[in-house]
Amino acid sequence: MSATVQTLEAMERPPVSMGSRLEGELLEVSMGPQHPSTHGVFRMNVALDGEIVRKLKPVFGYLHRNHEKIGENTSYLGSMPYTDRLDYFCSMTNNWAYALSVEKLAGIQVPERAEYLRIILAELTRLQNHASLLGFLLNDMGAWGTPLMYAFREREKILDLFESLSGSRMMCDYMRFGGCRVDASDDWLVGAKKIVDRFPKFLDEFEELILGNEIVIGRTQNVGKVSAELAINAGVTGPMLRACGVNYDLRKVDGYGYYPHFKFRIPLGEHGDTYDRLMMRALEMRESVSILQQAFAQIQPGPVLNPKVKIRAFRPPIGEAYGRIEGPKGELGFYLISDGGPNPYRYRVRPPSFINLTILEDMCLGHTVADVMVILGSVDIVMGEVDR
Amino acid sequence: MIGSGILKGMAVTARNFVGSYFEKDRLITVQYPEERNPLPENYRNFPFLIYDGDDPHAGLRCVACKICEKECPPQCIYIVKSDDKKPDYMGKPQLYPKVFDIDISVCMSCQICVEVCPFEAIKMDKEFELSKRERFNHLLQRKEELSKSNDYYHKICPTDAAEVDAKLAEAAAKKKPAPAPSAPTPVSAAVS
Amino acid sequence: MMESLEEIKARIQAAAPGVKIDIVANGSPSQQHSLLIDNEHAVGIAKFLRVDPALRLDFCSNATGVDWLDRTVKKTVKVKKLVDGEEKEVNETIEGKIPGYLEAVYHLYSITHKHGPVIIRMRTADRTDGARLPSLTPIWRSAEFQEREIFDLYGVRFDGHPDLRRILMWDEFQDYPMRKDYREPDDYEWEPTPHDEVLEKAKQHYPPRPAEEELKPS
Amino acid sequence: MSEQIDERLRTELQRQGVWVTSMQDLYNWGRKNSIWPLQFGLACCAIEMIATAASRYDIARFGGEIFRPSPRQADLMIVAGTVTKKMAPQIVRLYNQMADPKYVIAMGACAISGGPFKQGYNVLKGIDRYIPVDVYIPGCPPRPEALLHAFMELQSKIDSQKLTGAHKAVHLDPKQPSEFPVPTFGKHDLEPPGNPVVFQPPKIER
Repeated sequence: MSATVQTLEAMERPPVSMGSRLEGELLEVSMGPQHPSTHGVFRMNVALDGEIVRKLKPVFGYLHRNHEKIGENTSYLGSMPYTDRLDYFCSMTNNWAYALSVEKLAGIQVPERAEYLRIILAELTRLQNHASLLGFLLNDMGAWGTPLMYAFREREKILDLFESLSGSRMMCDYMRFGGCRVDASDDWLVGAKKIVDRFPKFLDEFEELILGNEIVIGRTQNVGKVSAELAINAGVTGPMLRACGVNYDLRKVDGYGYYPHFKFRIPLGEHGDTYDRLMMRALEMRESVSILQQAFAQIQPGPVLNPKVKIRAFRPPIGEAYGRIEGPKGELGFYLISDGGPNPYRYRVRPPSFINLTILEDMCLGHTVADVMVILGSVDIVMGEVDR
Repeated sequence: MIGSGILKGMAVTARNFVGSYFEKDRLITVQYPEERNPLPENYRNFPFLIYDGDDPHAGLRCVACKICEKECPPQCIYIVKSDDKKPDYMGKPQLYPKVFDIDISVCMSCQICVEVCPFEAIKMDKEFELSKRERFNHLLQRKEELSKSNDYYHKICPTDAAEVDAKLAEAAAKKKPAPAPSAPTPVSAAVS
Repeated sequence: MMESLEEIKARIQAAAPGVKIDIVANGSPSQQHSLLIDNEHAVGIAKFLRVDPALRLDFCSNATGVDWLDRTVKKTVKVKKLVDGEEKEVNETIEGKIPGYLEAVYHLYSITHKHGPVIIRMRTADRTDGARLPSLTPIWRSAEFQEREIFDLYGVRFDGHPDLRRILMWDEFQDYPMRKDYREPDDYEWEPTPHDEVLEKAKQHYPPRPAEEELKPS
Repeated sequence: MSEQIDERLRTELQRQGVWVTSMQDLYNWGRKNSIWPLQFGLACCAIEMIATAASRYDIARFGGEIFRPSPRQADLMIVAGTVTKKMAPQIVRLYNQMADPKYVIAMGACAISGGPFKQGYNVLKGIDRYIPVDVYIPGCPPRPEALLHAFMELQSKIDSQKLTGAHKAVHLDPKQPSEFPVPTFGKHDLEPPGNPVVFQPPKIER
């Protein structure tokens, strides 16, 4: 399946001319760390020739809050609430990735109902992450407010679900090694199903609002193209990789959790440009809705936590493990080394949006400075995860 | 036709604008200070200490075991054990915290303290209107501010509180093989 | 299915004689063993892993540093000994010293064949400012920022890296904060709830907490 | 000055259709209902700040919907999220660039004290080490309602500010600094690690 890409002959932009009148006089501009469109405290040092980007160096570290060092000084359980704050849009998937790594490290089994709940929460997270990403992306393009308001309206509904299940809107701290902290009541599942069933209506409306818009098409098609070879070599993952036409989704490849029991398709792009990346999110939301509907139909009552796992004084055996899941932004991995003590000896997060930024310069070169914001928006970064 | 996409998008916004006068689904604004969203029962903000009965000192469930202080990931709990002992709900003499401080300017509401507490002594509160004009001292909650009655806990989390009461009563009944005639009453009262 | 690490090791050594590769066993249930490759031939080995048609490890997912300090490992071994004229099996603890090293770990996957991970590690015993390892960025560009991060936080210089600068901390910063022997600056001026390590640091700023009565068993 | 108007006289006049106010009340009323925040988010709390500005909580009901991208046009800085040592000089600089009268809300545990990350080597233990903060919101992150509550708290603070006299507002006192020194990046830490003019924690008796 591929992204339907509308091409409009009349709207096609002329090829960017490499020789402009101001050639030779490069203007160095520092965009960020305080900039309305940098999605947080991100900074780019851009060298401009007129309006054309000739060089772009990202500068990180403005939100480097020592997640890994703190993880090495905190118990295995104590790191769980910190993972919420990595990518603060997707605390549920962060929880899952960390729990998965610890489960690999210690060889822990997870009960079936917990696996279903994890999938439900991860896909809900994907829905709200992609919806708000599209809102932010349109914000960067100048559609100030409206799409973001619509996206946040839907996001609030999902956050209410998270809140009534886990107790917190954003920092859920919901998963535990060997399952989930609390069970979802039947009422919760019914309420969640209702919201998921109505989500496609929002998607129809949202797609009508933005995806046919000529300005959106004009500003995204053929902007920030990435070839599949470069994307693979640069370690790009998630929707950004699939927008280049590479079929690599960890839900299928690794088949972690109960994903092999679900039927869903992987949307693929063709051109690897910003429009494909945008479409990828819209199409993935449709697939997530279908996964959620299957999960609501299949989930059975049962325990949600493996009773053998100790909460306090949890000490996995000596060794190391690398666990990864398909987060909404890409491959989120946790690399843990245990020396047999109560704290991990090495606690490493493989942040998808940080590594996806490797090719930011390649994508932006030759485009105008206004396109940089759109390209950056389509990468879907969250600084909490980029800098950790 | 060029422009049709923009017109379609505008039709969507117009539909939402007009619809917001008729559909509750499109007009979602909560008029906050006057109108409030009901907080779900699981909602958590900052921890508080539970005491049974009316006296915050005599009924305090905390025995100053310091597990929460040790497990708290951001280390926002500070406990000093008492020198003397007082009877707990089962009549067993136990220590109590002489000092119990929680720095809510550090607390990250992870509720790990609740999870690890073996005495059901610490629970999560739902109070969130805690803005202060001064940080030092105002955001450091002392034992006196943290201690709240079991009735309060029943008010904010009825289901959980009933479960906890039943569990404690069961433990008390198990400890005393020949229960006093008055002992079973709180169990049924808590369950019903 | 992917070949075992022993087969990969044998094939690399057949392709390039003189290469030193050790298999680092992993005792945890994850069973993710790794290859310790020697620094001189690291780039060649990495290239082999990437282009070999059976492996095609074209995706370097994760690159990270690990700091191992000097450590003593205690092992219990059963030894036959003469005890009171009789030969008996006695448990004996042997203390082994492992000198410390800085390590770079790479997790490789193949997008073409959808297999992995193959984990490779490189080590250097040098803990000074001049600790060096070869850069694998020319093979996998995804290592570019991650190697910069290792340089920033662990102080390992990567030879052949196109743009090796500090990435997370500011340029004037001189320490390597993720090293286990790093001491952070003391700014614990207002610690209302200090204990453990924080208490030790806060002690310099205000009087320590009162001595506590030890809990007597009742 | 408002104390000088007799409250009964004022209501009587209002009943007659004459609206009487003092310069101070009018001035504070105008300012407190048009607080324009600086559009600048740092971390997790910024998302809750956006949620507050979005349609469900709608900060526009309090006159604060216009998030200005430039500090020159903003009255209020909502420090929403972890302030790292690398970011702290920029925040102080932004604060210095804001025009008086200016207010600061420290939103969330990280902005107040470093919060859960305060043990980190790159995390500033509270933005009030360098700039004065008017309202602190505990929580990690605080709910949007909590931010609205803090906003109302700030409005009541503005409302109570005096234009003249010994207790007049800080920004009207020419002797009070409105800009604070920007820390520089040092070899191991920020230099200086705090501004003693602003940061005066009490001694704890433990």
